[in-house]
This record gives sequence, C-alpha cells and structure tokens, in this order.
Amino acid sequence: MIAENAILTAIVVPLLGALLIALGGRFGPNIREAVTAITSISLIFVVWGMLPALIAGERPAVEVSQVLPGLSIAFKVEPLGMLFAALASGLWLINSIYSVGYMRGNKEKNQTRFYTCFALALSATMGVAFAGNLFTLFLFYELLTLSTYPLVSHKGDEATVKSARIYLGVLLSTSIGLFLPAIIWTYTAAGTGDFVSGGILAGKLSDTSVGLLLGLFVFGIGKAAVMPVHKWLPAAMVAPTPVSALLHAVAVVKAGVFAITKIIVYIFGVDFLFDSPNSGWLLYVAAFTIITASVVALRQTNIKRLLAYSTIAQLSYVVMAAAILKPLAEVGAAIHMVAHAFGKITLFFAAGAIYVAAKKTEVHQLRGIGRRMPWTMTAFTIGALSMIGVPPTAGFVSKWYILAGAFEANNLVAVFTIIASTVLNAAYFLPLIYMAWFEKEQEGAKEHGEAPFMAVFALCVTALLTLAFFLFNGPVIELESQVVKGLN
Amino acid sequence: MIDILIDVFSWVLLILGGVCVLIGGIGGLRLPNFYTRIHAASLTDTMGAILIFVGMMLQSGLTLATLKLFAIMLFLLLTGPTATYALANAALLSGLKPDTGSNHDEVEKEEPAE
Amino acid sequence: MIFVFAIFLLSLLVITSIAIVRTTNLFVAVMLTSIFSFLMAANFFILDAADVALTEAAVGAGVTTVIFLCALALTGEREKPRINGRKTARVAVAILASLMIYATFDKPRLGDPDAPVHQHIAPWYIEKTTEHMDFPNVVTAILSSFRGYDTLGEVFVVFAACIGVLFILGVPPPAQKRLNKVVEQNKGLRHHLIPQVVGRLVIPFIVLFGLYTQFHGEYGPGGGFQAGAIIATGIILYALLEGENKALQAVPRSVLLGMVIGGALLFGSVGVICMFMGGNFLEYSVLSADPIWGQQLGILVIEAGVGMAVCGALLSIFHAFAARENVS
Amino acid sequence: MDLIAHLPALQVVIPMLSAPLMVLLQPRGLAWAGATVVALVSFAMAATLAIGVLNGLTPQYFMGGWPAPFGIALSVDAFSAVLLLIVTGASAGALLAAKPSVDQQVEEERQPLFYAAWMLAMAGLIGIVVAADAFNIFVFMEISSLASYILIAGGPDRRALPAVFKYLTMGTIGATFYLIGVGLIYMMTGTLNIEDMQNRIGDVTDINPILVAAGFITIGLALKAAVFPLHVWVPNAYTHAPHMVTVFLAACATKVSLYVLIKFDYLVFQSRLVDHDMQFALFLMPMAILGILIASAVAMFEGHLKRLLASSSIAQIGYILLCASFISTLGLSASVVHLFNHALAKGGLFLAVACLAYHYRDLRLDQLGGASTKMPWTCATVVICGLSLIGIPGTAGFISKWLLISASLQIGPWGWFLVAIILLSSLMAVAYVWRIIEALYFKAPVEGVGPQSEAPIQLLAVTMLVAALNLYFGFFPQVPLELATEAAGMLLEGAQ
Amino acid sequence: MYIVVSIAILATMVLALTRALMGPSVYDRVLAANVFGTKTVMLLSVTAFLYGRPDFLDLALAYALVNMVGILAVLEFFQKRSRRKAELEDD
Amino acid sequence: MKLLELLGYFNYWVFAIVLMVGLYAVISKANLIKKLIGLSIFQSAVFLMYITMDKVEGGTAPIIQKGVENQIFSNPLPQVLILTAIVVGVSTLALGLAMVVRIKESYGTIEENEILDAD
Repeated sequence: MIAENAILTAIVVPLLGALLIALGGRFGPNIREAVTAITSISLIFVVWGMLPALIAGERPAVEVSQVLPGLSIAFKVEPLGMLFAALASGLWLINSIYSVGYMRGNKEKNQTRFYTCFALALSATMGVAFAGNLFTLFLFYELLTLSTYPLVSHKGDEATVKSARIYLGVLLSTSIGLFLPAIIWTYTAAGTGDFVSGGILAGKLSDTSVGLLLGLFVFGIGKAAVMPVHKWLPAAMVAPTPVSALLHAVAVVKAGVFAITKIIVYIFGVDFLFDSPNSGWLLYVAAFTIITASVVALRQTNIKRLLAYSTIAQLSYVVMAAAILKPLAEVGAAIHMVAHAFGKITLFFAAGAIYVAAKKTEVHQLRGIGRRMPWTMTAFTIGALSMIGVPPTAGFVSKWYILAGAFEANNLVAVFTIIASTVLNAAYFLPLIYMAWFEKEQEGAKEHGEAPFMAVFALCVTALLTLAFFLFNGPVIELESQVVKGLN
Repeated sequence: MIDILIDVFSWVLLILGGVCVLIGGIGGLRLPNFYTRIHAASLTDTMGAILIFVGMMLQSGLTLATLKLFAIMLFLLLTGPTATYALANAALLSGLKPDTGSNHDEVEKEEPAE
Repeated sequence: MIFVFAIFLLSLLVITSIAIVRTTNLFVAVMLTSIFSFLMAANFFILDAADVALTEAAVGAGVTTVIFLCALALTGEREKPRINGRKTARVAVAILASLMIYATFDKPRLGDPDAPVHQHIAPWYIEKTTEHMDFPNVVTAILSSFRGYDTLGEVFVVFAACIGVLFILGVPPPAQKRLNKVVEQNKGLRHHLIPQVVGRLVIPFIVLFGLYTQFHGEYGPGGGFQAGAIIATGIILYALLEGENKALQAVPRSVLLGMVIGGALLFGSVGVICMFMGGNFLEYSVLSADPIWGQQLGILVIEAGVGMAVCGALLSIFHAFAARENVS
Repeated sequence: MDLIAHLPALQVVIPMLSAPLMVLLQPRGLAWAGATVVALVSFAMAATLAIGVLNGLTPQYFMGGWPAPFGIALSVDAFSAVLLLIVTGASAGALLAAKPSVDQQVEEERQPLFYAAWMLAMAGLIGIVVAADAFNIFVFMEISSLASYILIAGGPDRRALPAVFKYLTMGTIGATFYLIGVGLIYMMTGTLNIEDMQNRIGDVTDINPILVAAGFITIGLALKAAVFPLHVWVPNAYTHAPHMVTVFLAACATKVSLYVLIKFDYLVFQSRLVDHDMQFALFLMPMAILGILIASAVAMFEGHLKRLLASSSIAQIGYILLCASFISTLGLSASVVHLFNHALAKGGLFLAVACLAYHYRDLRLDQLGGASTKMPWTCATVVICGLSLIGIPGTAGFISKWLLISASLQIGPWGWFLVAIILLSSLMAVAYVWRIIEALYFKAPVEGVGPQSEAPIQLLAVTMLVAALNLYFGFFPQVPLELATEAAGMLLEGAQ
Repeated sequence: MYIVVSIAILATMVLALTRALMGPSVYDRVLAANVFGTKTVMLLSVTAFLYGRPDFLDLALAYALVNMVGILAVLEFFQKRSRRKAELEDD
Repeated sequence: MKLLELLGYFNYWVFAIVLMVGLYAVISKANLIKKLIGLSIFQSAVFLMYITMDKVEGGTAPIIQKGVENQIFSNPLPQVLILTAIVVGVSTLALGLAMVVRIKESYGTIEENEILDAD
C-alpha cells in the first residue's frame, strides 16, 4: 500500500512543487530555488524509496480512474520505469543546482516560469515512467511535450519562437497523427492497453499489421528522434542549457526511447516481435539513424548542435538495442539510457558552463580553453569518452551489453553499426578534446575563468557519476534483468 | 310563386352585376390613362357590388347572412370611393397630369424613387 | 367546378409571384404582394380552410402591407439591378422545381378521400370536438386545446417578434442632417376629408368585427389571432387618419407592451393553473367540475390572451416603424 | 401537483413564461438577476431529468392531457437529456458570467428586452429538445431562431446587422424546408408525432415523397446546424454578436438542430429507407469530411479570434456528423459525447474571448500581444480549452476524439482513411489553437492597447469553472458517456 | 347562377391583374390591387353561397374592411413621400 | 379523367413553382427588402402545400353545422398548423424589416453587395 501511495506521491510532489514555485516566485529567487531543491530532494526520497520493494520482486500498481470502459488512468511500477524515474529524479536535483548557477550567471528573464515548468515536466516524466498502460503513457507523454514548450521558447524572441514551434509541431503532430492511432489500434485489437510482461498483441494481428503498427509507434513517438522525425531536437537547441540537459538527458528524449522500449517489451512482446517477419526494418532504421546522425554531427560547428546530433545517434542505440529483440540487448537498452544520460548531461553542463563563462558556442572557439576551465573540460572529456564508449566510463558498459545481445542474435548489421558509430563518435569528439587541451588559444581572447560554482559543482558530480557507473552497475543490471527474466 | 319571382329577380340582378363587374374590368384594362381607368374601376365596382349583393340578399332572405351581406356591401360602397379619392389625390400630388384624350402612359413611366 | 376555380386562381398566383420577383420597383412589388395575398386567401377559402383564409386576409393584406410600406418609406423603393449569379440561381431553382414536380406523382391527389391524412388523426378530432368541447369549430378546438401548446408557442413567436423589433429599433437613429428644422408632427391624413369621414365611420365597425371574431371563434371562422390582427388593423387605420401621436395618446406604448405581456402571461397562467388543479399543462377540463365547461372556459380565456398579445404586438411593431419615420 | 411528473413541461414553460416578466424588470441589473435565476432553475431541472434518465426513466408528458398522436407529447430520453444539460448549462453559465460584458455592449435601457430574448432563446431550444411532435419542433425552432436573431443583433458593431440578416434568411429557409419535409411525411403517414411516424412510415407504399421529405428535412436542418456548405451565416453571426451571446449560441444553438437532424434520420427515415446508410455515406459523410478539412484550414489562416473559433465550430460540427454517419453504437455515442464536449470547449473559449474583449476592443490576433502577463488566468483557460479542442489527453476533447477514432476503426479499411482525416484535422487544430496561444503569450503588446488588469471576477470565475470542467470530464466522463451510450442504443433500436 | 357570376368575377380579376402587371404608373398598379381586393370580396361572398355555407361571409367582411386600410396606407405612403421630396427640394 | 387526375396534382406543381420563385428571389436578389418579399412568397408556398392536403372531395370547412347529418369535413389539422405558420411568417418578416431599416440607417443602402463593399 505504501508503494501504491508512493507512485501517486511521485507524480504529485513535483506538481505541488510547481505550484509552490509559482507562488514562491513572488517572494524572491532564493525562496523559489529553495523550494525547487526541496521538491527535488523529496522526489528522490519518494522514488528511490520504492526501490527495495521492486528489487524484492513486487510490482505495485494503482488505478486512478476509469475514463472509458477499458481505458483507465493506471500506474504500475516495473524495473524499466523505475530506472527511468530514479534517473530523472536524481538528475533533476543536479540539474536544479546547475540551473541556479546558469540562470543567475546568465541573468535570464522569467525565471519563475522556468522553474515552474521544469517541475511540471518532471511530474509528467514521473507519469510516463510509472504509466501502467498505453493511455496513461500517452497522457503524460503529451503533458511532457506541453510543459517543456515554454522552456524551449524561453527566450521569447522571433527565432526562438520559430524553433519552439518546430519543436512543438513535430512532437505534437507525430504523437497525434501516429502515436494516437497506434494506441487506439492496439486497444481495438487487444481490447486493452495494459503493459503486461510478454506483450498483449501476440496472435492478435497479422504480420503486415505488426510492421505497420510498429512503424506507427516508432515514428509516432517523436521524442525518440528516430530519423526522419529528429528535426525537433536540433531546433530545440535555442533553449537555455539546463533545458537542453532536461531534453537530452533527464526527461524528454529518454521518455521517447523509454516508451519505445516499453512498448516493444510489454505491448508487442519480444518473442512475438522476433518471430514476426515484418519487424526487422526497425533495426535498419535505427542503424541508419545512428550512422547518418553521426556523420551529420561530424560536420557541425556549433557545440550544442553537435551534441544534439550525437544525442540522435545515441538514442537510436537504445532503439536498435531494443530492436535486436534479445534479452541481453534489452538490458543494454535500459542501461544505455542511464549511461547516455550521465554522459550527455555532463557534456551539456559543460557546454553551458563554457557559454556562461566565455560566451562561446562554436567548436573552433574552444582552442586552449582547457587551461582556463580545467574542471569543466575534464568533465567534458569524461562525458565524451563515455559517448565513444571507452572504459572506464558508463558508455562502455551499455555498449558491451548491446554488442553481446547483437552477437546473441547473430545480428551482424547491429554489430557493424556499433563499431562504425564508435569510430565516428571518436572522430568528432577526439579532435575537440585535443583542441581544448593542447592547442593554443587565439591571440587577444577574452580573459575568463570557470563558470559559477553551482554549475561547475553540478557538472563535476555528473562526470563522477559517469565514471562511477562503470564500476558500480551491478544493482541496475540486476534490476533490469528482471524485465527479461520471463523471456528465456 | 313569390319564391320563383324572387329567384328570377335575384338571378337577373346577379347576372347584371356580373356583367357590370366584367365591364369594369375591361374598362380598367382598355381605357387610355390612369384617371379614366379610375372611373371604370370605381363606377362599375359600386354598381356591380350593389347588384350582386342585393341579388344574394334576396336569395338568403331574412337571416344573419343578409345582415352580413348588407354590411359587406356598405363597406364596399364606402371604401370604393375613398380608395378612388385617395389614389387620384396621390397621383395628382405627385404630378400625374389628368390630361384627357392623349395617351400619357408613354410620357410618365414608373415613378422614379425619391 | 370548384377545382377549376382553384386551378384558375393558382395560375394567377404563379403569374403574380413571378411578377413580384421581376419588378424592380419595390413599391410595385409590395402592391403585387398584397394581390398575391388575396389570391392565396381565396385559394384557402376554396380549399375549405376558412380560418386560414381569414388569417391570411387580416395579416397578409392588411398588417403586412402596412408594415412593408412603413419600411419602404424608410429605405427607398428602387431596387438596383444586379447582373451576375442569376443564371446559376435560375438553373438550380428550375432543377429543384422539376424534381419536386416529379415527386408529386406519388402524392395523394387533391381531394382524395383515401389519403392517409384523412384516415389517421383527423377523424378523431372531428369526433372528439363535440364530445369534449361541444362547439362546432374543430379548427378552434384543435388550435386552442388539442394542440394548445403549439398555439402557446405561436404567441411567444409573436412576442419574440415584438420585443425584437422594439430591441432592434430601440437604438436612436443616426443624427439627421437638418437639425435646425423643426420636425413636423405627422398629422396623418387629417386634411383629406373623404378618408377622414369614411375612416372614422369604419373604425368602430372594424373593432366591433374584431370582437365578434374573437368571441365567435368557437362557432365560426376566427379566433384570438384573427381578432387581434383585425383590431390592430382598426387602430392602425386610426393612426393613419389622425397621425401617430394621436393614436399613441389613445393607446400608449406602455399599454401595448402591457397587452403583449399580459396576453402571453394569461395564456401561460391558464396552463399553470391547470397544473395546480391537478391536470396536465393546458388541460382545461380540470378548470371546472364539468369538463366540457372547463374546456370552453379555458379556450375562451386563452383565446382572449392570444387576441391581446397579437393585437398589442402588431401595434407595437407598427408604432416602432412609424415612430422612426417621424424622426427621420 | 407532482412536481417531478411535470418536469418536462416546466422545463419549457418556466423560462418561456419568465420572458415577458424580464421585460418588466426595468431597474439596472434586475433583468440579469432574474434571467440568471431562471437559467439556474432550468439547469437544476435538466439535471434532475438527466438523473432520472440515468436511473432508467423516460418521462413522457401529454400537453393538455390529450393522448399522444392526437395531442402534443413531450418526452425526455437519454439523447435529449444530454442536450438539455448542454442548453441549460450553457445558458446558466453564460448568464452567470454575462453581466459585466453585457453591460459593456448593450445599452442599459435595452437590457430587459435583451434578457427576455435570451429566455426565449433558451425556452425555444429546450422546447425543441423535449418535443416529441414534429410540428411542435418547428414552432419552437422559430421561437429560438427569432430570439437568437435578436440576441445577435444586439452586437454593438453595425456589421452585426447584415450578419443577422443573412442568418435570418438562411434560418428561415432552413425552417421552411423542415416544415415542407414534415408536411410531406404528414401527408404520407397522417401523423405528426415522431413515434407514431416511426410506426406508420413502414406502411407507406410510395417512397418518392418520403425521399423528398428526407431531402428537405436534411437540408433544412443542415442549414440551421451550419453543416459544411450551408454554414456561411456562422462566421459573421458569431463574430459580431455580443460576446456572451456567442458563448451561449456557439455552445448549443447549432447542436440542437443537429440533434433534430440525427433524431429524424435515425428514428423516422432509417427504418423506412433501405439505402439509408447510403444517404449518409453519399451525402452527409463527404460533407462532414469536407467541412472538417476546409473549415479547419480556414481557421488556420483566420486573423480574427472570434472568426477563427467560429470556423473551428464548423469543423467540429463536421466531426459530430461524421460520427453519426457511421450508424454504429460507438459512432453515435462518440457523436453525442462530442456534442457535449465541444460545448464545453467552445463555451470555455468564447468565455475567455469575452474576458479578453473586456479589455481589448479589437480581437484580431495581432492585437492581442502580451495578454498573458496582465491576464494570466484568462490565458490559462484559453490554453486548457484550446487543448480540449485539439483533443489532448486529460481534457474532455480527448474522450470524444478517442471514441471517434475507435468508431472509425470499426468500419473496416475505409476507417483508416477517416482516421487519417481526423488526425490531419487535429493537427490543423493544433496549428490554429497554437496561433492563439502564441499571440497571447509570445507576441509583444501593441502600443496603446492592452489591459491593465484581469477581467472582472464574475466573468473570470465562470470561465475558469468551465476550463476546470474540461479537465474534469477528461478524467471522469462517465455521466455524458453513459447518457450517450444509452442514446446511441435508443437511436439504433429505432433504426431496426 | 352563382357560377356565372363567379366566372365573371374571375375574369375581372384576370383583367385587373393584367393591369397590375402592365402598369404603367404605380398608381395604375395600386388601383388594380384595389380592384383585385374588392373582386376577392365579391368572389368570396359568391363562393360562400356556392358552397351553401353563408356563415363564411365573415371572411368577405374582413376582407372588405382590411382592403380599405391597405389603400389608406398607400395614400399615407404617397403623402409622406411627396412631403419628403418637398423637404429635399427645400434643402 | 386522365386529365382531371393530372390536375389533381396541379396544386403541388404550383407549390413547387412558387416555392422556387421565392427561393430564387432570396438567393439571387441583392436588395434586402426584395429578399424578404421572396422569403414571404417562399413561406406562402408551403402554406399552399399544407392546405392542399386538407381538402376532401365533397368536403366542407370543418365547422360542424347543427342539424346537418353525414357531412364530410376537410381535415382541420393542416389548417391549424398553417395558422401557426402564418403567424411565424409575419413575425419573421417584421423582424427582418426592422433589421433592414437599421441597415439602411447605418450603411445608407440596402443592396447586399454595397453593404459588403462598405465593410
């Protein structure tokens, strides 16, 4: 019972926080930010408090209301969602700390709206993570889109609004145009949309329909940024860096790949999908996205855009891992979400810190910056290495599992893609790192030091986490293995 | 005997009335201009009405119907001249000249608005 | 024979309607409309609809013409020709008309006694009127009792029109150009002697006849609505003869509005009283120990209400238009 | 006097008889207060009736105590209960909020007449909904139409007048067409009572007049309901009407005509015409689809807030018709639920418009910049109701969209095409709703215009209440859904 | 016998209608309308007898009364118009 | 006989034609008053249709005469309906005319196209 309440609490706490932040905004920034911090800490307590029960094999569930017959708002905790929730709640705290540094350092306007929407987004994320059926997932998925829209368009100038429109347009139109019919189709075919171990669609659809439905889901979940619905992600780069971090690491894109993984595992069922001849294309699409996005990233000159394309590639890792349809690969998919989150948040924090301290946004401006901002650049390096998958970083662990899964399935395409993309990742990150540490700064450059303490502190924490995950990943893997235990 | 006499008399009246009405109608169509047509209309109207209604009154005898017929006749007799007066007055006021002999229709087409 | 009359009159009707549409002088169109109305009424009469014919006469030829003329005086009477879009409209309308004519061949022929219309409900009404109300006019019986609820609705339509005209024309007209000129009071037709004399003579008869129609409605053609319209016509005649203001002095606006409101409420309250006395809404039988007398009483009262409301409403509408004329 | 048994009659009679009284309530504000009280009482009665219907009652009432095919009967079933709730609810809500806005737009001395017309419009609409007699529907249709002409003509802009005139001509043509149709049916069946028609129409041997009648009734009511190519009166009428009138009429006027249309098509014609589904498939469905697409597209490029919403209304009417034309339980319940939900969403949006209009004279989108800072609550309700209009989950609009798509999926491969259209138009809805939101939140305020404060609390409170209802019915749609399912069952049963 | 009379009246109605359609001046049309009205009154009276229901003479009576109001309204209309014309000329 | 049977439908034909003439005036005329006149013709046509169906061969107006046995009466119901409809027609007309008067005052014209041009 306590766990049931905890689910709802996890959703309500940030919501309440949002309200308090909105009110607190009237009494000054300190109170507002204190409320944010308190909220995020309490969220961590609530979410992480559910862990023991989950590891013990419990699956707490709660139904809030029956909207239509067979269509209810219900929540259920299972390992994938738990991992996502734990990750998001944890990173929110760090992100909040960083935000304080970044937003104050940058003297941004409308900060109350920023923190409020941030909390709202977190609430939606919790909903996505704990959703017990497709409808609930969809509900919070849309809420997440809507609550992040004001964040993306934070600056409010013409260009930002335009980009934010692309962000919203792509996400909403894919979700309404493809995701929603897919959900309704599922409900019509299976009579339910509950997430059940082993899937609910087995034997209920013809082969052609399976391929079509999978397509609707994959492209409908625009947040997963599988090409060609990735456009919104570079567009959203206009947002302040903490928002980018939220998008890339904490919530939004993670919600996308999380949803796809969850649908593959709990709606289609891995075995059913594996036996279906028309589902193999997903792997190729993901592989294509990985390679293409990496190549595009090679050509980027703006740091944040480069990171954005890197994210697109990394997300497709998760999708591809899920699409390999082997237990080890599914575990890999889950772990890669974590690994990528740690790595990418570090990179974004670093990019933001550079912007706050030096107002630099382009790759070529990074020459010699390592000497001025050693902490930041160290963290950046760790993050980049994790992206490439070099031990001892988190990226290595997840790639290992995905590769293992690929070999298990004898899927050479996947193997080749992983290797090729690793090379490409190295190709665009290593020169950057080299440039930052070993090249000379341009003459007459502006004098600057590190970013505000709060920001540097946050990025150091995430860098450490990236390293730590390499060493202490046992509990996570154990937890996620529960997901696929039924598979073998 | 009296009945037959009354019947015959009333029929004669009715037919005469019908003829009067018809003549009035033809006059209204054939006469050359407005003021002459007024004559045709009003004269035969009154005459025709009297003849027809008296004819009918004879038919219905002393009943409520006769009273009504009388009332109708009275009103027709009253309104006919009034209407004629009103129209002639209006036409005169707005400048339709009562020239006899010549056909004025071509000169004065429909009233221009305001 | 009578059918031949009907065919004849109907042909005239078609010709008149086409002429109305073709003429570009709105005044002429209004005159033709009144002819149209006469023709229509004659047709109704020939087709055994005496009550309807009386209504059409009282409304179509009298009140409608007067209101049209009032409006014309305010808006001008010349229609500007428009060229485009006519052909399509004509073709569309012609196609529709031929479709409808084609569809007539399955309808019951005029006067066919076996038509379903004459089999199902109508005989019941004719039979029950004597039984429940004990008066001869079946139309009045249906109008005020069997389908009294429709009539209540009708009264409220009239009420709506009345408050609508008052509302819409309640805005003062835009400022006039000739401000320095003293606006001449409308004297009506006071200096026309013949209409004066005749009119004055006729007005009492009109009102009397209206009252007759009102209270004789259960026995002959007529009823509250026709009576209201006829009485209103009489008072309009007075206004035409003596001028607006004189008429308003005789029957002020507030009284007219009071009549509308009172009439509508009278009708409604009869219904409500029926409810209180244990019947359904408008179930007059409960009004008295003897159901037949109860029906008759109820019908008498509601017809009075209808008459009041209609008379008041038509006069209010007339005055609203006419008053505007005086200002402009 | 058993009050409950008399409810169907009282439902009509109370607002109708209160109309003349309104005229008498002359001092400032009294007419408003009276009208509001009456509307609230009506709403309470409608709610009582709806509860009764949910408990399995179908109250019948015989006017004048005469038995059904001879006298006029009133009846309340699940379908009419939904409409009753919409009409009385919209009226009560709009009236509760109306005072500040109406005071601003209608001169004080004309207000008693205005509220009297309002009462008549409400009584007329209720009368249509509860009537079980085809001709009685016509009479009340005219009461409501005349009253709504008056209400719209109360708009302060002179453009209201030609708009109403157009509405008047088209509305009269529509009503007359309906009258012709009823006459033809009467001619062939000899009855005016809808239930009796339903029983007797099967015996009619000559099908042509019935077909013609179906055509006339469909076209006539489609005119009044603003079904796609016959909608031309809507944008101007809605735009130039007083804001509160727009709230009221947009929420229920066209829907009542749709109600009559659906009722006639299902109860009277369906059983007789073998190819009835063809009628829907060939005429109504394409019209609905075109209406959805074209009106949404128009709304996307419309620059005036009220016109934009009016265009969107036309598209939403298309949805309702589309669902109804599936001839399935799910489709019909979707239709009925959407009637309800759209009334909520559009009512809320127009209420918010009234709030905005309290400070903004010019309601073109490019004039509304910066509203969000001064009127945050109003703008929040715009967002919520806008999302409901789009059909975002968690709002009432989503429920109907869900049912709609499920219903289309039921009809086989064609359904996918319809789903595509529905989704496309939803995206268009995203586009136009987002244009409003962008205008309110992200445009810089225009120099010299703009509010200093929020809308009056009375207006705002109702607006927020409606927004809250949009959310509430997104999560707990049981009541409308249950009524709708029952209504669908009843209609389809009639069709067999 | 009534039939003969009614045919005569119908014929006159046609003639009057022709005049009303032909014009040429508006006064001709008004005159024709008036003639038409009185003929309708007569026709109704005669048909009432033809039907054998003389109680319907009420109708004819109503027509006779109403017709007059119509004509006087026209007179009033003309008078107003000429007055307005005069005022316009004054300005 | 054949001819007479055909003529039995004549009323409906007139109904159809007059109805369409009225409709034509409403949709193709620009003058608002002309539109209203068209509208009232249009409505009158419907009255004609209803009244046509009430007639019974050899029937008389449904006012029961005392002492006369076995009379056939025409159908009273359509008459009642049309009485109501006539009232509705006049009400609509009055309202429409009031609007036309106001339109003339605020636009200076009652031609539809000129009004459209003015805004």
